[in-house]
Amino acid sequence: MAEIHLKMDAFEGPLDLLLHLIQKLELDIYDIPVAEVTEQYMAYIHAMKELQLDIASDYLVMAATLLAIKSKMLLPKQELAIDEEDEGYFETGDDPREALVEQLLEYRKYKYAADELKEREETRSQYYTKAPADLHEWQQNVPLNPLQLTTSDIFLAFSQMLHRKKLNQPLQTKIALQEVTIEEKMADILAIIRKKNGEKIDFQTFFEVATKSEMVTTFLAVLELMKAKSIWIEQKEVFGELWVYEGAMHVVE
Amino acid sequence: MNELATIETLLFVAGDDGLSLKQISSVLEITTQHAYQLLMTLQKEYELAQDRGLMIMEVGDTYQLATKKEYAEIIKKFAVSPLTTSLSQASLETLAIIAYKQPITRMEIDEIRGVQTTGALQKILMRGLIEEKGRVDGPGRAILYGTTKYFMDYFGLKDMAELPSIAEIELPEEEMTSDLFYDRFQQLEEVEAVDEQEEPSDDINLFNIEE
Amino acid sequence: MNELATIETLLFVAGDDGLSLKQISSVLEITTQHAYQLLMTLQKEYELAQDRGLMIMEVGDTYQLATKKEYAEIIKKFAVSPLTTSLSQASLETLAIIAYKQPITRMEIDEIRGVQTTGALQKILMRGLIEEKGRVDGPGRAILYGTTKYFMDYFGLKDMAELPSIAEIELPEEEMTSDLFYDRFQQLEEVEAVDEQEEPSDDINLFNIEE
Repeated sequence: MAEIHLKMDAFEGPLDLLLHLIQKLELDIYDIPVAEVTEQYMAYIHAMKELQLDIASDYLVMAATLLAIKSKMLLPKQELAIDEEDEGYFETGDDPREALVEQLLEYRKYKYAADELKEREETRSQYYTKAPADLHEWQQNVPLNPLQLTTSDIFLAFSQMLHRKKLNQPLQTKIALQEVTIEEKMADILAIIRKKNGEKIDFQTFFEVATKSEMVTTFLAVLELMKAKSIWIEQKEVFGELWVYEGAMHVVE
Repeated sequence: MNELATIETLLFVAGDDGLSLKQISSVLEITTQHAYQLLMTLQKEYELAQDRGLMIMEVGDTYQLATKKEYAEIIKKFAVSPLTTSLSQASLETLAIIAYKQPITRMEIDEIRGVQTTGALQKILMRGLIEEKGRVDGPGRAILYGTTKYFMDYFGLKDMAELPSIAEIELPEEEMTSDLFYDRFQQLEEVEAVDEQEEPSDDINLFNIEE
Repeated sequence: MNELATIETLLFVAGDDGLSLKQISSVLEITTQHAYQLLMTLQKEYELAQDRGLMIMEVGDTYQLATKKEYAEIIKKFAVSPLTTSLSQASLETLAIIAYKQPITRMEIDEIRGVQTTGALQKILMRGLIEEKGRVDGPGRAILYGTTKYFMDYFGLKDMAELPSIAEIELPEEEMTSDLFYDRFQQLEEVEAVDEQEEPSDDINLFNIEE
């Protein structure tokens, strides 16, 4: 099932899906009932799963975020220093939803702008233009204007070209670097662990990878999985073996 | 030789490269003000003449000849519009973000959209709607993207200030989005229904409803 | 909608391909006789109107829009105007490579620039800055390019050695790439180091390593 590669093309990503849910449920974007939205969001993800769609990792990351916010909101509030001017539940900085709401509002702006562009695209396509005429014939031996170019322009062009080439090179290594994203790595690691049916795995096994960048990615993926409480790691003694287990994090030492 | 006719021929020759006031003034050896006046006179003539199908369109700081809108239908019967392959939602969103936030890196775009943008970015780069505008100083030296002149032509913009203000939509605009979401949802449900009927289990490639 | 204007737009869109009477009659759903009459009316209108620079030209059994003969001189002027013919970055780079590495083939230029060069080469040939300097011996017999006497005169050079030296900025290929990997490595470590400082322990938002 994991092999099926298909995006949830109906939505442009988790933010789009969330906006849709907020709209559908007629919720206040500034005061999102996280429990409700999370439930709906997960229901949607499950529905996609039933359809055997490979759910893009971005959607899973958002699911984790929603769950994290939800659990934070369930925690008993410590002595809240409620600002008198602040009418909200919490001090603004304390609302675990704040970052998400901001992200949604920001994304919604560009979604609106994209709609505007779409309209303009349609309007513009009503006007037909023509390609420039071929003036080649006329352009034999066009002299340069005095001072249009100097030898420094020639030198500069050469050095700029070298510079550009140098900059373009990392682009290639960069693509290689992006071959494995943290999200993909997280999925890989989880898949390996799940196959073990609860048995522990040597931490090292994940690091038998080709490149340093992939190693870094793997390490970050492990950290993310711990953060998401999908795995936990045990080390019995200092410098001892690290063992990876599936499930919520226990004491890591 | 007539000045208006001259401008017409130059517009015709320049095609969708467009013609700037500076070019007109240098070729005709007149001031840019005069060039502008002539251009406006010609524009008005086109507009008023019933038996003319052409018009003058302003894109960026250049002018180009185009067919009048009311002839779009009939031309469509004959020619394929160069702009027929309309952009996907992902491409439009990416373009919108770049248009407002340029210069901007791919990572910043991803952050706003909440998804990876690589494919869409490549597409609009290939179509010449955006271009590299240098690199970020500092580690990584990520590529900065910005819109091109063709972007303005593609969306029929005289200048970038013509883009709608997005500051205003900080406030919820329910009606605006609701239709769209509803449409989207409808589409989805339709597709899902189709999927259930036609695709028993593994091949599920029906989801590209937008392309 | 006006029949003459329609024909004008169709001619405009058809461009150099031209438009046949049959095409006009089928798009407008009229007889070919009627199409012919309309075309002749339009032709006459163009001819008589002083402030029109366009005309209808018959080529084989098709008709196409063209500029009137009396405007040929001004178009020529436009064609060679510095605003129309300014040298692009690609042209400048190509010229620079030829200046420093002559005699050189187009393939070699492409290799150095890392992109195809065809159009740019044409442009600087047309400006008289470079010329063919014979052919490579052996299969393919590729053309070798070099700078012209006009190039020397224009830049006031007695000798090509008078060009600013590129010895210092030019590194051998391997050195350049290894340098590059080193840069990447450094970047990566820098990012890690920064992150380690700024993020004490639990927040693990290290996702930005790529930028």
